[in-house]
Amino acid sequence: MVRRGRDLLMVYSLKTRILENKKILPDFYEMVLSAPAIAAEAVPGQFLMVKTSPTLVPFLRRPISLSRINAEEGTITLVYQVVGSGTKLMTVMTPGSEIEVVGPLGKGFTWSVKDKVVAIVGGGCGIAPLVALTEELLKAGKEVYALLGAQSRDKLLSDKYFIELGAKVMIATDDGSFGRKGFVTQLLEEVINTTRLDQVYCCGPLPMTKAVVKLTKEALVPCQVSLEERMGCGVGACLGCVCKVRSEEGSLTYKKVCHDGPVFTSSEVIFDD
Amino acid sequence: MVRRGRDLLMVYSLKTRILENKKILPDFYEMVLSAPAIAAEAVPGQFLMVKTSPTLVPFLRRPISLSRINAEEGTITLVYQVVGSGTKLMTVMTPGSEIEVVGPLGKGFTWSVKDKVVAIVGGGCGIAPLVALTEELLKAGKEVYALLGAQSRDKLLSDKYFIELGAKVMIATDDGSFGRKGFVTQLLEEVINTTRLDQVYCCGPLPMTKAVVKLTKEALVPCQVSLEERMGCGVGACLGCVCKVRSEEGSLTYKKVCHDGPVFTSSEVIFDD
Amino acid sequence: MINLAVEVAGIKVKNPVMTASGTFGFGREYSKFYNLSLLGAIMVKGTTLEPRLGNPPPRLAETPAGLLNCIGLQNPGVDAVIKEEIPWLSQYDVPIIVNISGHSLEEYGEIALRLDGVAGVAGLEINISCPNVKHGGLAFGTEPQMAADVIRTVKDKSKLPIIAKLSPNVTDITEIAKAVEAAGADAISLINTLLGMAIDIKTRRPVLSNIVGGLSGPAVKPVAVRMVWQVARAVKIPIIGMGGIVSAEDAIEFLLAGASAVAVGAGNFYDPLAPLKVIEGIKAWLEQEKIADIRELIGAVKIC
Amino acid sequence: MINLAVEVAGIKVKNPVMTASGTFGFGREYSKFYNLSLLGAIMVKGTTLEPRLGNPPPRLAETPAGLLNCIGLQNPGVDAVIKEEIPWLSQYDVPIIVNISGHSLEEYGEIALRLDGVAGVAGLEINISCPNVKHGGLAFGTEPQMAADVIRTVKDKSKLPIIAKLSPNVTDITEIAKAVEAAGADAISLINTLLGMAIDIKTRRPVLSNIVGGLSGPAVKPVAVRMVWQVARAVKIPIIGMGGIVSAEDAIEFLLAGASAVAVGAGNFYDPLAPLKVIEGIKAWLEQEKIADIRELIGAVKIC
Ligand SMILES: Cc1cc2nc3c(=O)[nH]c(=O)nc-3n(C[C@H](O)[C@H](O)[C@H](O)COP(=O)(O)OP(=O)(O)OC[C@H]3O[C@@H](n4cnc5c(N)ncnc54)[C@H](O)[C@@H]3O)c2cc1C
Ligand SMILES: Cc1cc2nc3c(=O)[nH]c(=O)nc-3n(C[C@H](O)[C@H](O)[C@H](O)COP(=O)(O)OP(=O)(O)OC[C@H]3O[C@@H](n4cnc5c(N)ncnc54)[C@H](O)[C@@H]3O)c2cc1C
Ligand SMILES: Cc1cc2nc3c(=O)[nH]c(=O)nc-3n(C[C@H](O)[C@H](O)[C@H](O)COP(=O)(O)O)c2cc1C
Ligand SMILES: Cc1cc2nc3c(=O)[nH]c(=O)nc-3n(C[C@H](O)[C@H](O)[C@H](O)COP(=O)(O)O)c2cc1C
Ligand code: FES
Ligand code: FES
Repeated sequence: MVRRGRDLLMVYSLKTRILENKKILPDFYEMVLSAPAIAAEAVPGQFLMVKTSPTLVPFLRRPISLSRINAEEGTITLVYQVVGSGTKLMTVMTPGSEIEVVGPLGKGFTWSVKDKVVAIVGGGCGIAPLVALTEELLKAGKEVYALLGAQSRDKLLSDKYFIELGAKVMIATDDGSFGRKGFVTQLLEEVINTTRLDQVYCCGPLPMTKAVVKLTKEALVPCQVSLEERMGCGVGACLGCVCKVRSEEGSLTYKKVCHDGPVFTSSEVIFDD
Repeated sequence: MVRRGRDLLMVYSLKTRILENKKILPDFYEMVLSAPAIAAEAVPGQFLMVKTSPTLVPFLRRPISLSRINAEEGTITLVYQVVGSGTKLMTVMTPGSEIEVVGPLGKGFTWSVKDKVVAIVGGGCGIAPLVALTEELLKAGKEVYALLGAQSRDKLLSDKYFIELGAKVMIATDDGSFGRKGFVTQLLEEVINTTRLDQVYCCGPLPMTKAVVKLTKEALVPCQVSLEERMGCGVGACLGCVCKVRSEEGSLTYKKVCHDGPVFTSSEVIFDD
Repeated sequence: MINLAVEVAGIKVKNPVMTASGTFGFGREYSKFYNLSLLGAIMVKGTTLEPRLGNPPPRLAETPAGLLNCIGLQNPGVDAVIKEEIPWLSQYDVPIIVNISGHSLEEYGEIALRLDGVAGVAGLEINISCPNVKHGGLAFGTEPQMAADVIRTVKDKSKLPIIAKLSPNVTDITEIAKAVEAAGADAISLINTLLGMAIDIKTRRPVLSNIVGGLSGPAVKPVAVRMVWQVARAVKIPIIGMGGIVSAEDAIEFLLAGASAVAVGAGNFYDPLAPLKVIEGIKAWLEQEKIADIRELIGAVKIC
Repeated sequence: MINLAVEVAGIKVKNPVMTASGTFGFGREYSKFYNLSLLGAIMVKGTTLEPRLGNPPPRLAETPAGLLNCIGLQNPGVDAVIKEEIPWLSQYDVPIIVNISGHSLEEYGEIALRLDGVAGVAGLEINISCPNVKHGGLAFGTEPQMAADVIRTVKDKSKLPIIAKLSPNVTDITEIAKAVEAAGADAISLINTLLGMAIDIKTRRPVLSNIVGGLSGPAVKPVAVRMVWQVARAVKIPIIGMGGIVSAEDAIEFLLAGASAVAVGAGNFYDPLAPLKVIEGIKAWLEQEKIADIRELIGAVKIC
């Protein structure tokens, strides 16, 4: 065993047991891990760096959000979309075997006691971390609008589970194969027009995120966005994953998505066009 | 499908189905593949180049001999020792999945109708290809002495199977945990002293091979040896796997273990000391 | 109909996918896997004036996503190549590019002379970069003046298209590229192998008999792509890109960087069908992207 | 008792395993994983005179068994490093080596001057090799005279041990090594990253914002081992070897090649506990091989 240092430790580098790893949609898998230490400390919006291969390729670990955090059972759930070599290798891992992960990493979503009505806006695999968030928000007694978007019905994550949880679910698909035809941002626009939202939480593709930030800014609703950037270390050491932000003094600077995020206040992030 | 060329094709590059992959000794595994095309053409002593990973690491394929060739059932059996990263990755492959192989490769063992009494001398994982050879030799009506060596009992391959086949089995282990304590070459010496051998077939670690070549040379018994060398292509194109031989004109030259071997007449090979 | 044909150094190839010298022998071995006429061109094993035995084994060492080699130019010599290998390979409908190496300018000249006019030979690739042979490789390829001298010498002796194959083990690849262009090279091949070393910690000896060897395979691809890109902006002659290509995506990366054609080297070991898969993969990708002519990709990387 | 301690450039380290500059920040992040006092030394992020923002994202691209980066020396500037980072890191019992970079000789000199005598700083690593910043990197490290000038300048301004960090993007690494030795360098670090490039074929753009970047990770290990071996035979000052180390076996390979110490760089990303595993693995290996003192391994590769 590696001796631990003097600091208060909140990040683990562990081999965890895979309890489940199953296809939930044509391109999506759900993996349940036994990781009591991580489950005990993690908050929604945080992520893991996952080693996807026993060899040196892929060399880098893959950042995957915590989709569900079950502290009682000591489990965490990852929902991942198969997009390239790393996620492809994850699909062949079998329950019972081990997977190396580092986490919980980053700064998660936050909420305040004053918030009453909130909306989560998720697109594609960005819906994954919003599941854990919604669980917490509902536990905390908020009224939650869950606005979910996907290209098509067979790419829509977790809609049933959001309903079960008791969120007010609204759905949009690009091709109209399920819910409203169009973008999830149109749903948000409607909700904003009819309801006073105290907070919006957003995770999804960049164009969606930009649109959500614009809408919430205009409506003066506070908004938290979860960003993605290519990661090296995932812990804040390599400066690989920066995004542009406005510093407190107003000047332009970089923050680390892995360490200062992935969740940022929408007002601080600067998007290039 | 890749279009095949005009030449008579005898080498295949295939995805084959794994039928079995099980541990047979602490360090050894046996893998059975469904590969009718290869099984139909292969001869004992030939080998496959096996892709051990779906990623770019290990980059090179691993040469593994055909340990059994079952043309009727269209299967081939590999017996491999876990020594490094490639063979380790092979151990986790599951029946039902596929493995990419190229083969059958190289020049195998030969025998002549005139040979009556022969001996196979195998050490460590070198015993593997001698199984297929012994099957053929017995089918061809030869009397076969099977001299098998290993470091210890738990590293001795296939001894029972050789007995079942009907070979005259003699065993030596370095530590005396099974059979004679000592080297398999001592067994050969005895057999040579008591029996007129028409041919010796040898596959094992280099020191063993050298000793067998020396003994058979002194006794004027023809001997075929299977050699190992690091391989790049496995097919004769890269010139990576050469061994020193005496050419027909007597000068020193290089031959390709993968293409001109792995089986050589002991008289042509030149061993460095 | 999608056009895959390109022209490099005046050599017309039906597709831009070649096999790299030293990884494909003289074609015989891979002819057992597929019809060699499907290839864009074949660059045969490095050929020298006299037969060479090469270095003793071990000649190969595997490294992460790559391999080191110190074959040391084992080959039967130019006369045997002309007599036995070229005629055999000529049965296929595929341009043969002979890769040549020499100990001296005179040797380079002499080999070029002997190969000039040999039926079936479409061009010469001049290896001024092989790091394995003390007096035939490194020196020529790492100094612009020397590199230019070699190219001028072979140009003098041969009417064949001359492709200069550059070593990546230099501070400024564009300097060498410009020198060989000025000396008359019709095209540039790059990269040859990076000089590397591996030590077996058990025996405490170098893994390779020659101590050092040439690194190739996917590990070196980023260096190769960078050099192709740099050279493409520095010279006007076409480039044959190589270094770690195993897939169509890899090949397209080289084309975008500025290569007019590519070669699969160590990728042949990874998968004997790699060159074919690259060709078919490029075709499929062009279809998908609705690109009618592969030449649209050459140097098409967008820099903004 | 096995001795793991070595001395490099007058810096005594309890074991030869350091963390490479730019891959370990200023230590804060990895202090959440283990006690930093377990390390041989820490080379902190490249530090410049003024704060630098670095290049825009994307700054990373994964490659086969490696990665490209174009961070571009984002750092808070030498004064902030002295004020905020060094004092924090000094709480650990581990030598701190500050990696510095400048646009000009004057800048190198000025940074060295400011760091001279700062409590906790054990030595300076002079980055004359960073390929990312146009006016601070490549030029200095690729020309022996310029490299020597930088080293002489910082030697002049600082009594700290001076470690010259060399770029591998040169024709002859021994030439540069000899030049910095002659200029007074107390040790040599190598290698920095190899210049590479990756292109996203979908967008047809370079993956990195800076077009090219530095390649590191296991892919480059053979090149790094080769250079350590070459330099060890060319100079008398000690070498800190790095390039692709992820395991104890890798580290031992560098020691055998001639390095007196090693650094884990990108290996930290592969496994945050990599440096500890390397230390423990070396110890276990020495035990198994019955070697009492790690210094027996340094340069012990057998060439015959
Ligand atoms: C904080 C964070 C949380 C994430 N959470 C999830 C999640 O819960 N579920 C999910 O399906 N995906 C998630 N992603 C995206 C996921 O990390 C990528 O899809 C994954 O890395 C792709 O790896 P690959 O090997 O399959 O693809 P490849 O394309 O082969 O990857 C090549 C390289 O690009 C990087 N990369 C590729 N896509 C992305 C991306 N979108 N963001 C950042 N780096 C990328 C990879 O990490 C790798 O270094 C998250 C990304 C970040 C940054
Ligand atoms: C013609 C031939 C037939 C063989 N048949 C068998 C067999 O039937 N069963 C079996 O267990 N082993 C056999 N071997 C040995 C087997 O190829 C090696 O044990 C295997 O390549 C080791 O790979 P690794 O990744 O586990 O080890 P690593 O040590 O990680 O391999 C590193 C590199 O060294 C090479 N290498 C390592 N050991 C050897 C070796 N002994 N010979 C050649 N190259 C080596 C590997 O191929 C690889 O390129 C045979 C070798 C040859 C040449
Ligand atoms: C085993 C081997 C032998 C080689 N022999 C030669 C040669 O004879 N002449 C030459 O110019 N290049 C030779 N090369 C270099 C390749 O042609 C090619 O330039 C290099 O390997 C990079 O491509 P790759 O990464 O696809 O292998 C050889 C490479 C390998 C791996
Ligand atoms: C993300 C990243 C940032 C780096 N930043 C620096 C730096 O600031 N200064 C420096 O001298 N080297 C820097 N390097 C180079 C490393 O210190 C090291 O020399 C190189 O990466 C080779 O080692 P590796 O393969 O173990 O990573 C950086 C490397 C990486 C991967
Ligand atoms: S990924 Fe390394 S700092 Fe964020
Ligand atoms: S392994 Fe390539 S010639 Fe034998």
